Amino acid sequence: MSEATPEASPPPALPGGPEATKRVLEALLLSAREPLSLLELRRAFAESLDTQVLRGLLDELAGEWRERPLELLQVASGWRFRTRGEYMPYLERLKPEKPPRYSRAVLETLAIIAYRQPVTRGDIEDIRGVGVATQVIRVLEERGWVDVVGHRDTPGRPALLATTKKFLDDLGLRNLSELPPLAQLDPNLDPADASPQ
Amino acid sequence: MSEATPEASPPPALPGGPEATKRVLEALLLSAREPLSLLELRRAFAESLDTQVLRGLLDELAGEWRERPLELLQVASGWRFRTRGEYMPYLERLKPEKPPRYSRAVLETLAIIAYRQPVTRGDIEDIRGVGVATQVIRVLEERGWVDVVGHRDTPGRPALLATTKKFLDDLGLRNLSELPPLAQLDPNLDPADASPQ
Amino acid sequence: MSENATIEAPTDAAASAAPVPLARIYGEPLAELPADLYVPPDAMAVMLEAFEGPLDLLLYLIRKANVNVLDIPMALLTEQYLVYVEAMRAQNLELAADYLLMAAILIEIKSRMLLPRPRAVAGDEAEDPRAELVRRLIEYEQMKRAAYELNELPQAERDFDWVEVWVEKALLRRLPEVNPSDLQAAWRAILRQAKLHTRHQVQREELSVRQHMASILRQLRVAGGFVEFCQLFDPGQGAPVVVVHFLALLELAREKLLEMTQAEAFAPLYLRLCDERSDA
Repeated sequence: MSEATPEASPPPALPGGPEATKRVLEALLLSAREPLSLLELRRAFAESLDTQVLRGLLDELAGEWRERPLELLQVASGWRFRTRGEYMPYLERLKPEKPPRYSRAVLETLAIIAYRQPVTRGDIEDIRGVGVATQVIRVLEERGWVDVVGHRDTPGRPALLATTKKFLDDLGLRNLSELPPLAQLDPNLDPADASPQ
Repeated sequence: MSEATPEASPPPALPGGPEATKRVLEALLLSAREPLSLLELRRAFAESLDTQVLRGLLDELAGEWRERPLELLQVASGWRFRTRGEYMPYLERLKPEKPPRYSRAVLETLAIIAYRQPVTRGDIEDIRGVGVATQVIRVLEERGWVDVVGHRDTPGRPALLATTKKFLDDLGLRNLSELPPLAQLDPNLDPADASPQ
Repeated sequence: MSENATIEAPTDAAASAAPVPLARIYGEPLAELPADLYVPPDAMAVMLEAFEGPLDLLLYLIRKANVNVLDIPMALLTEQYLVYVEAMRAQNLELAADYLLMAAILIEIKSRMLLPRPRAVAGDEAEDPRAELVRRLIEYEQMKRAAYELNELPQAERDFDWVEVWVEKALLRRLPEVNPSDLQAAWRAILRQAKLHTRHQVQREELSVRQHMASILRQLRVAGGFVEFCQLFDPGQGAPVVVVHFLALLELAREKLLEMTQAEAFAPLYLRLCDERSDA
């Protein structure tokens, strides 16, 4: 490399104004594999960027992308770009096979943990009315969506399960209250509407 | 995009005009984990896009990004977005480890494989005048830049090494003929040029 | 490293006046260590390790002497090469067989140069004994420079990063996809089956309490043992968050997941996980 090694140079002064800073943020967020927290973004600028300024620029950047194929999102562990849902059919066509789906048992268990956390396996069994296989919970734990947050002080000290930050990130949620509300459920709903797809 | 399950729908008609098509291309290219070939891009549009039209739109798209922090590049396996060099100092601050810098032994071995392929380890040793450590070739194989493409039909059937598409991709090249031309030896070189670096 | 080491063609007079050789290296007499060759031992070691092999060393000697690679003065190149090789040996550097093999080749070429060349038969020019060496030197130098040029090209991860924007559906990992509406649908299926409609209606407000319940449990788990009440609150998050956090604490206490203690009125309030009581 003919360029001076960047590691050796002192933290660069902020580049020319907020526009240039936004371009740097764009480069960082578009090439990152994980959401970037404010802390990490400030580190990329060698701490030379004020958190409030940074927040403001991220909001502006999100606004600039509003009409574009990606959206800049704030998720639990930071900021990340995401490809908008309407482009999925094109992306899916690039893949020869369809992605697998979770069984009904896994989805229902996940729903119970998400909406009723913290819950024990016994709670899940009570709600579902059937036993829950260890494998079902292991699938969710291995995916990093569910973990043990404590034990209930009852005989057997059963583990209390809750959803993780990764669960929120992967579903594009900032917090649990962004889950679809389960307000008035009409038991006579159109069956097609509620059947698992 | 409607709410109907997109996987089940027939190939969508071309979206509204070239602008919308470019947005789809942008979404595809920004979110792909590998360069996308014209073939793959056409597949994403369910073959409804003419190759010439596609090529033209890709050129336009590359033009639209000319002043932005990413560039759309055509490499050996297709098209892909990459960050521009001037943003690397910021990106590097977030990297847990420094990118690899290769030793002269690795670089010279790579050059010989690139310019003289397919070659055996013995050929490389003949040209360099020294033994080639197994580790040197392993570094190149693990990077995915070099692989075994066959065996020479001589005693011991030594493996024939060649560079991969990923090697060209990672150096931003479309094919081997874009490698820097081999220098014609000038007998009266500046002596400084030949000193060990 | 010396800057002006050159291979100077000695005059016959100089040659005849040569004193008794200081040493013989691989059978070659070495009259004296060229003065410009003296390099402090440490620096020598560094320099010698910088060579990629005998061809690299030879190219260095040729370029440093500024002689034409197509017309190498073999006697002097051989002498200098041997001096370097001897220096390596003296430094106890592990001397690769490649260096010794090259020494033998140089000596052999040098001696063939001294023999009268056989007359060309049928107009063919007799091959220069140096031809093969020159061919190798040129090829190696070409590759050495190509390596330098390759390294100058922008390289992924070092000079740029590929862009791979997150796609929500875990398409690439081929993991099952779940989106919030799947959870809603699953919940509805459970309700339809278990007829628990009234008992398990879940509201947004309740969900945020549930998230705080999980995070308090995590916090207490990490802390281990008693934590002071105030430490669980971050007033910077604003009143609504603090209130939800407090509701979550009460709910945890009601579900007997945590225990609160206070030594006396107005004393600090302490909390711990109920399941840690036995460990404590």
